[in-house]
Amino acid sequence: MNKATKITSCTLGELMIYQIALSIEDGILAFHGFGSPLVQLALHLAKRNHAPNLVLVAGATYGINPTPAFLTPTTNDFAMNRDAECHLSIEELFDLAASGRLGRMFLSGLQIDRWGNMNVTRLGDDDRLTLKLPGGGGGCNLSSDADHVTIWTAAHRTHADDLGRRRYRLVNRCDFVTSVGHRTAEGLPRSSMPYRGRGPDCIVTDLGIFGFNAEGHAELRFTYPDTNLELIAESTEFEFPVAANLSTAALPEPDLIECIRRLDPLKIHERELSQDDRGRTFELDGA
Amino acid sequence: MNKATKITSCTLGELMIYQIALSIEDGILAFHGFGSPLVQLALHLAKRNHAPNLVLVAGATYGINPTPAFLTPTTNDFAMNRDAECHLSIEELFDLAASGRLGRMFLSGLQIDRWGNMNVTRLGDDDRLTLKLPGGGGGCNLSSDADHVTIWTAAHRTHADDLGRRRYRLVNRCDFVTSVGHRTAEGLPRSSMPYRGRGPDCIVTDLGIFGFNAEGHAELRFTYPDTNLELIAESTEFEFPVAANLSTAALPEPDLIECIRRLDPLKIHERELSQDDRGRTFELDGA
Amino acid sequence: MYTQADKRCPLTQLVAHIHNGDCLAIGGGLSWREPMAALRELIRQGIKDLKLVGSAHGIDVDLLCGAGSVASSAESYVGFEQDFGMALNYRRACETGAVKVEDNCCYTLVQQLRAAIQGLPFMPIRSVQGTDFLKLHPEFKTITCPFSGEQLVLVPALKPDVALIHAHYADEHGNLHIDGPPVADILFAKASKKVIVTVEEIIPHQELANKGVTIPYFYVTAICEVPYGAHPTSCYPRYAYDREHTKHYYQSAKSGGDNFRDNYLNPYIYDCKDHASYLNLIGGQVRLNRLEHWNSDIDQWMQLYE
Amino acid sequence: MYTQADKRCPLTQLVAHIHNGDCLAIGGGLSWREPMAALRELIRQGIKDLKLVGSAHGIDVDLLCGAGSVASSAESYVGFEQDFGMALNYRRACETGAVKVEDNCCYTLVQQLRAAIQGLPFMPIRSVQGTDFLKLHPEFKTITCPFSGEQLVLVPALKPDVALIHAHYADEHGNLHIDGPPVADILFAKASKKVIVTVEEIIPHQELANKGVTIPYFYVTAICEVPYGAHPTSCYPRYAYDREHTKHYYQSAKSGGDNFRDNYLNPYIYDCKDHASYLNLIGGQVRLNRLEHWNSDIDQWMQLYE
Repeated sequence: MNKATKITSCTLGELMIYQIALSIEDGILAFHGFGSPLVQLALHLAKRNHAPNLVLVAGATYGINPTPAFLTPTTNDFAMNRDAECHLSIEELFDLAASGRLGRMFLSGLQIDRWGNMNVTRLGDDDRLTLKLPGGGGGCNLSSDADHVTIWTAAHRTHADDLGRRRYRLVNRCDFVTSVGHRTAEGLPRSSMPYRGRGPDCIVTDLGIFGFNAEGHAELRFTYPDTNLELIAESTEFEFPVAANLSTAALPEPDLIECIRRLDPLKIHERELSQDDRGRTFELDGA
Repeated sequence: MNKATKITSCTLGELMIYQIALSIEDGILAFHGFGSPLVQLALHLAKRNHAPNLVLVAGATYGINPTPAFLTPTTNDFAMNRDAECHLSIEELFDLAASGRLGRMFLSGLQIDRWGNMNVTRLGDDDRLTLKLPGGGGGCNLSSDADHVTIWTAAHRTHADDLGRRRYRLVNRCDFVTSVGHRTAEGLPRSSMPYRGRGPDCIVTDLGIFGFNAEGHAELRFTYPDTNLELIAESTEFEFPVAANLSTAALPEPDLIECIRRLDPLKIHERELSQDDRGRTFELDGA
Repeated sequence: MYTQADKRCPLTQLVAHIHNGDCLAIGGGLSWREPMAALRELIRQGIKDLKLVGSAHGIDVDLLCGAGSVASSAESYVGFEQDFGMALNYRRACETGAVKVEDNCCYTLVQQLRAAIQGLPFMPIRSVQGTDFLKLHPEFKTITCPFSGEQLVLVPALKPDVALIHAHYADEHGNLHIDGPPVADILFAKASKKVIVTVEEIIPHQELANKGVTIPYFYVTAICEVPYGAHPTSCYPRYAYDREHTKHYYQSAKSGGDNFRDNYLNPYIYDCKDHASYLNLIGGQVRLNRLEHWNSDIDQWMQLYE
Repeated sequence: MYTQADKRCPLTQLVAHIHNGDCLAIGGGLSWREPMAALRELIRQGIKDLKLVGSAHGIDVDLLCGAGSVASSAESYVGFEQDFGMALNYRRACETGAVKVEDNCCYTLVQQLRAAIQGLPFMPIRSVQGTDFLKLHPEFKTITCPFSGEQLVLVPALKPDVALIHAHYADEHGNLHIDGPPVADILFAKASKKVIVTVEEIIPHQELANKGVTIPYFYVTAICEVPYGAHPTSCYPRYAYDREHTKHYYQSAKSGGDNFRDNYLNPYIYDCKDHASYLNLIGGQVRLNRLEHWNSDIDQWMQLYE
């Protein structure tokens, strides 16, 4: 990237990466799993920005604090693990979570309900499988064990078909609960379970950002410069409360945007976005 | 050692090492623990003799198939671990035992009862500790988990005091059951417990060798050239059956004796023997 | 306890340790160090009805599903991440019911393997309850913890019939060295009844010991030297992931089951008499050189992903 | 999660992490890599009522018992093997009731630490039942296995307040490298609330990474460079076990508790203001050189044991 070019806008992907990064506290241990370039970049951004003492565990390699040569499209790659400070084994990472030492995990789903339950296992009834999804890796375990969970999806926006029907990402009910949020598959409150973790505290989407209210229900907190409540409601199957101080999400500073672009020269993270969303850009304040 | 010197006799220590070695099957995994030079030498002898495929796990270092520089008086020493082929961790060794993959373990006790239960924890009643012993390491676990157990002691012989009292090593009852044989501390048969292993199958002492009968009771099978049934009975607190084919234990061949002497140039194994027993020697057949 | 002095055997013989209906644990993870040459041989041998267990996988499981070798899958993930997305043969096989869906989760798998390794009937776990995995796994039980009063899930021991692993190095005795993330391979090796291993290279013991023994020999049933045995997945630092070939694979799978047979299974597996023929077909030493020289400069490395 | 960039501190400060009444796990084993310099400092600081947990130990536990620092011992073995036999200060302290006897077994300890590491209230185990250890540990429970119907013992999680370890190398961030058997140190480090470490040498991270990270930094609370910090136990390959000093120690202990104080505790601990003074007293560089040159030839090595 030409350093002389002044950065005056950011892309949707960069905004989402920044917002996911903001959910990451300094001094915690966090793990980015696999198949999640937006999250991988968010962790590296956080580590280089406000969370220098983050213990960054790279998904699939379990390397700690690596400095990737570049972001690769498949996670278990030496490029992602370059210069890792030390390594965990698969069992050690999950033990850390189970003993309450994984500060934050990042999970997504093809279906996400109002309580933050998610499905990445299968669509259809118990009796009739209509779509087999890839599966959740360790998401089921970590949704219970990680202290906090950041949910993200780049496919919140729905489009009505000719009959006005929509296939929602944010749904009334998950066909299968792969990872648990603030209500179990049986509808019990999270607090009735002996989980270590406190559940999801935000959902970063391509349209805005939800928090969770005291009942554990998703609550809209931020829109983006090109979205609003109505648009978000239209793409969300369930009704949701709106924070009193609903506002527009902050955009990343130019140096952070530059950092993201340096980390991902192949623009792997754009593969998480729809074709249309790859064109969304936001003018920075100072521009 | 001068190779030209023809070996015409063996010591008690060498006989015991040989007899312990004979209990070791080829192709199994066996562990010698710590503080047990007679057993350490027996394992190395077996590996070099009839059990080349023995997986020899060195006590304390958990090195596999090392070739010790020389036997040291303390077990967790690099000399004992020299050129180990690979290594286990403490948990891996015990996992192997717990999953039924430790073929044989070697245990001793300050008290040994007729069922092969042993005490290396404490003398005295539950209420009054009269002698604190060093403790059993992992013997308690391994007495349950190892497929077979060889018991050994170099202090079977008792001497009556002025009042004719003896402090037996082979006792009627252990003050504390550190490791379990064929009856539990509560007197239940071993078969009532979900142990992996089948319990002790021999006791090699300074006076002779016991097996265990179908009931799990120690039964005298071999005397030594300088011992007999009466002598052994005198030093044993409990009564014991005698094998129909009671005979004299075989002595090691000269090359095996030479091997032992090469492995233990500091004669560490003699520290297990009483001062008197260090002088006991047996003429070899061909001598 | 596998203690024979020399565990080398031909690939055909190695793979013949796997029987129809076996529970098979495949080593590696995602696009990293999959025992692909052995899997191709497994398909050539017509081994069927496999019950797969594992964590995060991709082309290995998808290929077996595409060849009709699989009866059930208890993997935690099967896909191509953000690279190509869904695993299409796997998806088809699950959706038609050819493969029974028994998805598991990574830590649940770890705990089940640990139970086997520790000779225990089960291991406890806090998670899983509250999700729908309990429906897929009626064998899991819940108890009230006698210490804490909490409800815990007990997951039963899992002892695969065979673990199939691709490693960097072995010595003749079967000691293994894996460079980089072992993923679940060490757990698989300890928990499984048989452990069969292809390696890039068999080297003298002392050389292996200097590198470090990742898995001790006595767990290992048999080994076979199969250079490039992980292709098209990576075996860093020896060679990178062959994304180009994987793309070709993916597009063959995308065109439907029959086309996948014609365009991929037949040429690359059934019509290849052995691993050498396969390596020729995928581009021979020219292509392999390119994958081996990933580290010559960073631009060249990046080009492998374009 | 200990994440500060620089974890170095003086020995006095390192040891001050241990408080009266703490449950303390001491690293190393038998005559190998005991954190002796830190234990001497602990005694100088008058820290008391320690609850010791561990596997097979010797002079470390015996010394603490001789100094009156211990309230209870749940070690699996405390002694000097066939070298000197019983640990006399330990024995005296147990027999007078000064130290409560709570002997444990190696695997039971492993399983209890694993429960803590995995965040579980307990771990199951087959052994222990049928022995008298259940009397010493009324906190163990038995259950009927819901899978197998067998009776299993459940041993509760053990989370020591402090793990005290002596390692070969650390970097400033607290990553540790241990050469040779780690014994239970890795388990202790993962299970304990605080992990304090003396090392032979603090080296740059890259150098440490090349040797291999045995324990990742985030488990480690604080580190201190204390060369010869394991003396008189060994820290191979840097130096061998000082049998001669240990013999002197043992003979002091043999002559009774008061004599032990006069002949050992006073000169070697209370009257030494620091570790450097101790090293001078035990024979300074001449003696240390001899221990360091164990590997120069085998006869010289053997002489260290005579």
